[in-house]
Amino acid sequence: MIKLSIPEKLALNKFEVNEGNPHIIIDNTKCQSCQPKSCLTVCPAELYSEQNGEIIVEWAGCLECGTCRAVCPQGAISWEYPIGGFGIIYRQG
Amino acid sequence: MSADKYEVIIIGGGPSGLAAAYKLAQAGVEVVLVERGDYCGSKNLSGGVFYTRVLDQLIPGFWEEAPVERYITNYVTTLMDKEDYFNLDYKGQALSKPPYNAFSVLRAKFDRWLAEKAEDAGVMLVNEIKVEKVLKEGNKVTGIVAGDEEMLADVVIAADGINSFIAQEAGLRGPIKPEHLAVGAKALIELPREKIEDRFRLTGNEGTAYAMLGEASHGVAGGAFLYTNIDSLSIGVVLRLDDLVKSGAKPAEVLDDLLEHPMVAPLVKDGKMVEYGAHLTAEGGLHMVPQQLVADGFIMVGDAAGFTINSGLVIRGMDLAVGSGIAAAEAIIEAKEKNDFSAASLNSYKRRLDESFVMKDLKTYAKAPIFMENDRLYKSYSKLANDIFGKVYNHDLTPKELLLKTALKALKENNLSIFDLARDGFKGVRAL
Amino acid sequence: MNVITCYKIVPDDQDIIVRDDRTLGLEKAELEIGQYDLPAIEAGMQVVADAGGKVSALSVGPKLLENSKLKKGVLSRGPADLYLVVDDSLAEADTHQTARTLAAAIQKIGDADLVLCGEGSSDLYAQQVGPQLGELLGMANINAVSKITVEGDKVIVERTLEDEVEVLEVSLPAVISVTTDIVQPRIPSMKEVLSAGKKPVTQWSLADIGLADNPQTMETINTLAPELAERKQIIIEGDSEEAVNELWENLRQELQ
Amino acid sequence: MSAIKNVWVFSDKQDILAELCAGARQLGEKVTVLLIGNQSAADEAIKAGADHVYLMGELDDSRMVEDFLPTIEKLVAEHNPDLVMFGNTKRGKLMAGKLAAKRGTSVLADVIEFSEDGTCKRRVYGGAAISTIKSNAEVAIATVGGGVFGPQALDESRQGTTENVDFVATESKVKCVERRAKAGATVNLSAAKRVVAVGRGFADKEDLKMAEELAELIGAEIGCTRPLSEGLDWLPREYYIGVSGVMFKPDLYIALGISGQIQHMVGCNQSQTIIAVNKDKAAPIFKQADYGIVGDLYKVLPMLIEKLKSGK
Repeated sequence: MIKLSIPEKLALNKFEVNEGNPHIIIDNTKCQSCQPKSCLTVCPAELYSEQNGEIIVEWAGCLECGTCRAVCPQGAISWEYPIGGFGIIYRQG
Repeated sequence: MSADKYEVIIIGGGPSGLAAAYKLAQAGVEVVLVERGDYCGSKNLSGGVFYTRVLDQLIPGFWEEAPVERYITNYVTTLMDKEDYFNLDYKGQALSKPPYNAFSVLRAKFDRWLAEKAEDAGVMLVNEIKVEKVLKEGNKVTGIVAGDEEMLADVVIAADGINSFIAQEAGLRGPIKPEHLAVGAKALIELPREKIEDRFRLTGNEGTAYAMLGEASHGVAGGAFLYTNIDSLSIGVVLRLDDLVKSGAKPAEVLDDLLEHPMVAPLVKDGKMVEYGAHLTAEGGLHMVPQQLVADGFIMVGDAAGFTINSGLVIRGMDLAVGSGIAAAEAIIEAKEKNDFSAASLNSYKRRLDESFVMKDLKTYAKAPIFMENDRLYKSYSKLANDIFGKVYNHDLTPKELLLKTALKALKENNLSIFDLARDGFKGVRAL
Repeated sequence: MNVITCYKIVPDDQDIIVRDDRTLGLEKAELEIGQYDLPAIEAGMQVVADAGGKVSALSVGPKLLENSKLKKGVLSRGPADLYLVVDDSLAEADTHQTARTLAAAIQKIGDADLVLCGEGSSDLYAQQVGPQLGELLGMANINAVSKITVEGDKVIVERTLEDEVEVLEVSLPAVISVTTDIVQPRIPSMKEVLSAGKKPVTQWSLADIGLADNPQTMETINTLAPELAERKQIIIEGDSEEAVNELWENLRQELQ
Repeated sequence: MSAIKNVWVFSDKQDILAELCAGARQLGEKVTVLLIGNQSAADEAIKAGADHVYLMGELDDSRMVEDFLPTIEKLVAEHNPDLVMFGNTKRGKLMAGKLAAKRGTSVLADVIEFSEDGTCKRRVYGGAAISTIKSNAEVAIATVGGGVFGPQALDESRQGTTENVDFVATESKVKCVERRAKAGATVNLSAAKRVVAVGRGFADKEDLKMAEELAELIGAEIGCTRPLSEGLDWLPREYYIGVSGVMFKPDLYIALGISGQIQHMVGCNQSQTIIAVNKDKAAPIFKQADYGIVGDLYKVLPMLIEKLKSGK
């Protein structure tokens, strides 16, 4: 079977993106002391990255599992479901 | 703003909310179901098979019209090492006869169908609306808030799934601990029907479900699943969050590796991935079910209440969801007769759960999560089994040893004592 | 003021599959209200909010119009009632057949002061149904409208053309095709969705509106995804000076 | 519509009219132009390819372009041409639709290609597919955009005839009370030969200046992906390339920080050459690019601009 990269995997899915209205907001002041910054690894969509010492999340590709929120020891991730009708739309499930 | 009032408002259109809605509407209760997704099922993923006997009680013969995939007749348990694997393969002919024991389902289709049934029964379905919180008067839940609108109800049912924002917001449960949660990362792989039936040795609409342990999850507590749909395979890894954090593994990579494992690769060969999803699942079993399942005017059902069983061999959630939804509906119907929606009155929900398979099974498997926390289960035993059988079958011209001797040697090589094995075996028998 | 807003149900283009033979697979596509029609519905709601009256929604098409989610989707955006003309022969209707069917339905509904259409359908986007409909109804008829103000028995509209804006006085009754800039369509609220389920829906057949004979005027011979050009795929990794030099060499070739 | 002999052309925009005249020459035997204007405009149309010009009169404050439709209807009814092409401006679309409705037929809308067998092609599903269609009408009516036939050189020596026709007056239900130029820059991306397109890889609106500088240096127009024009409002809607936006085939397309989702690519995948800059190696754009660089556009762009300036 052909191996797909993360962007290719996410591109299979249908997303209704609420442009300009992120449903995940990170309080980077709480991230400075965090080790090992598990958000960078646990996200199944690999949306988290570190750029210039700041944690950044590409929330548009969120699968809405809630893993990042559950593991964040700092409570730095304010995460809620996107508003009604937006976000991931599973065609199969 | 004046708020409209209904008898029951259900938050969330998964199996638990829909079962409750259907049952209530059938009894003539006025019920509104609010679902944040585009359609019911659009936010849902299944990570296991649906044990459907309870649904058959609610909608007799449902499979004749529901978009089910395959009825599961074959169960395979795989102990997986890096390249080798050991399969325990069970096929039960009784499982292939109506009313059937279990089905594979695709939730975007199945939940949507169940929602249509509920709507036909009289449920007022509201899609694409996210409920932000419940309305409270003191400790009494009186309604819901969505956007800048409020809506009142005698009873609000929280069926909003594993993240259970509503139950937490209502103060009935705290944040769920990472060790009680696992993330499932799942791929849906399209494959022609004939290929599936050939590869899995299936006749007609029979289906197979795999539970995979060991290397399947890179040794992270959890495991992996694979089951057959009509013309696709659902395959995924389930990784317990505390151990996932510890390991530093990336779920998508664990899944990629599983797809390339010598056991899985031939099964998915030439398949085309058509969807990639992720969802949390409860791992705590009875331990994470809150003490209080009701409050004044409020009931929790399904994943929101933590009703999941993961015995390692079997992952169950959808059947418990339907069972709890039915019990909640019955409790509300009774409360309505008394016109008393207090916690004390609604607590007949708990009694009904206790009397039903839901609590009985949760109690039966109460020790499973603790047993499943054992590292050896994920890291050592799969390798052990493969080492033993590797030695038994590998005729490399060195003299053969008796099975017991081979086994003891393998134990030693894997840093396990026979006492570990005996103890875990005993615990396992009791817990599973 | 009686306003009728017309809309089309279309497949969600995110769900359209291109098969190996370049034909399109539409059978698994979700259905949605045309994205250009939503502003027309909202514009209608604004007109009655200012001038009083009632908005009715109207669509013509195959049986899939009966889908309860789609009906609620339209009614939750404000219209007081809904009219549908359902016949499977309309699945492949050309713009003239669609306009004729809409015209017959509007005449049967009666007393329309203002008929609003989106600027085009989001699947075929011919931008033709509004103009044809206006002509068939013999009403004042204008397109590309980005603002509507009611003034007695006429409306003042702004029409945004390629490089100029016209302010027009349009006598009523009129058929007006509006642009997406006219107004941001609403996201229906919980109560709007709930009340949508209780609003009246009138469904007609072609015979009900006296349109048994509505022949096709245009054939669609086939619909295929375009052939993709072969690409050189010379991809350089890294953003070092050397890497950029290499890209620059390639770019320079192209610029000559 | 089978064999096309007589092709009629109308457009309220001079540049499209000239293109359609030239295109009509390739299609049919005789090209007739329906003209609002004077003799010198008629002469231009003849140089562009017309054999015959109907002079219908001139615009004045009492007449909108649309008011000439009854005159066109009358001429069409009298002469039954095989094909009437309208330039696909908003006015052209309205007039084509009204004429078609009067004649009981549909419009071949936004045709991108005519074939000799009388069929033609148009984009559907936001450019994701192309339909081949055919009119059943005696007089086929189409709208055609600029760029379909492309501009052709004028033939100063061409000869043609002009004929003044009477304006057919009707009571108009639409009156123009004011006309003003549209605010904001007008872009005509669809005719651009080189395009620099920007996507979500840009972190800030200010940073688009780099892309603008690059575009200026190579004589390109700026375009963007949908989120930049409809979500972030960094650029006006006219700049957006893709489904329901601009679709074109420039010679050179430089995609900066664009991942290459299908909704965008349908707008530009007919480009002659595609160059992509993206830091994500897995971005789908690289599968559709001729040249690409996997790198940070904030590093790559300044270097490229420097090289362009120094010309080395």
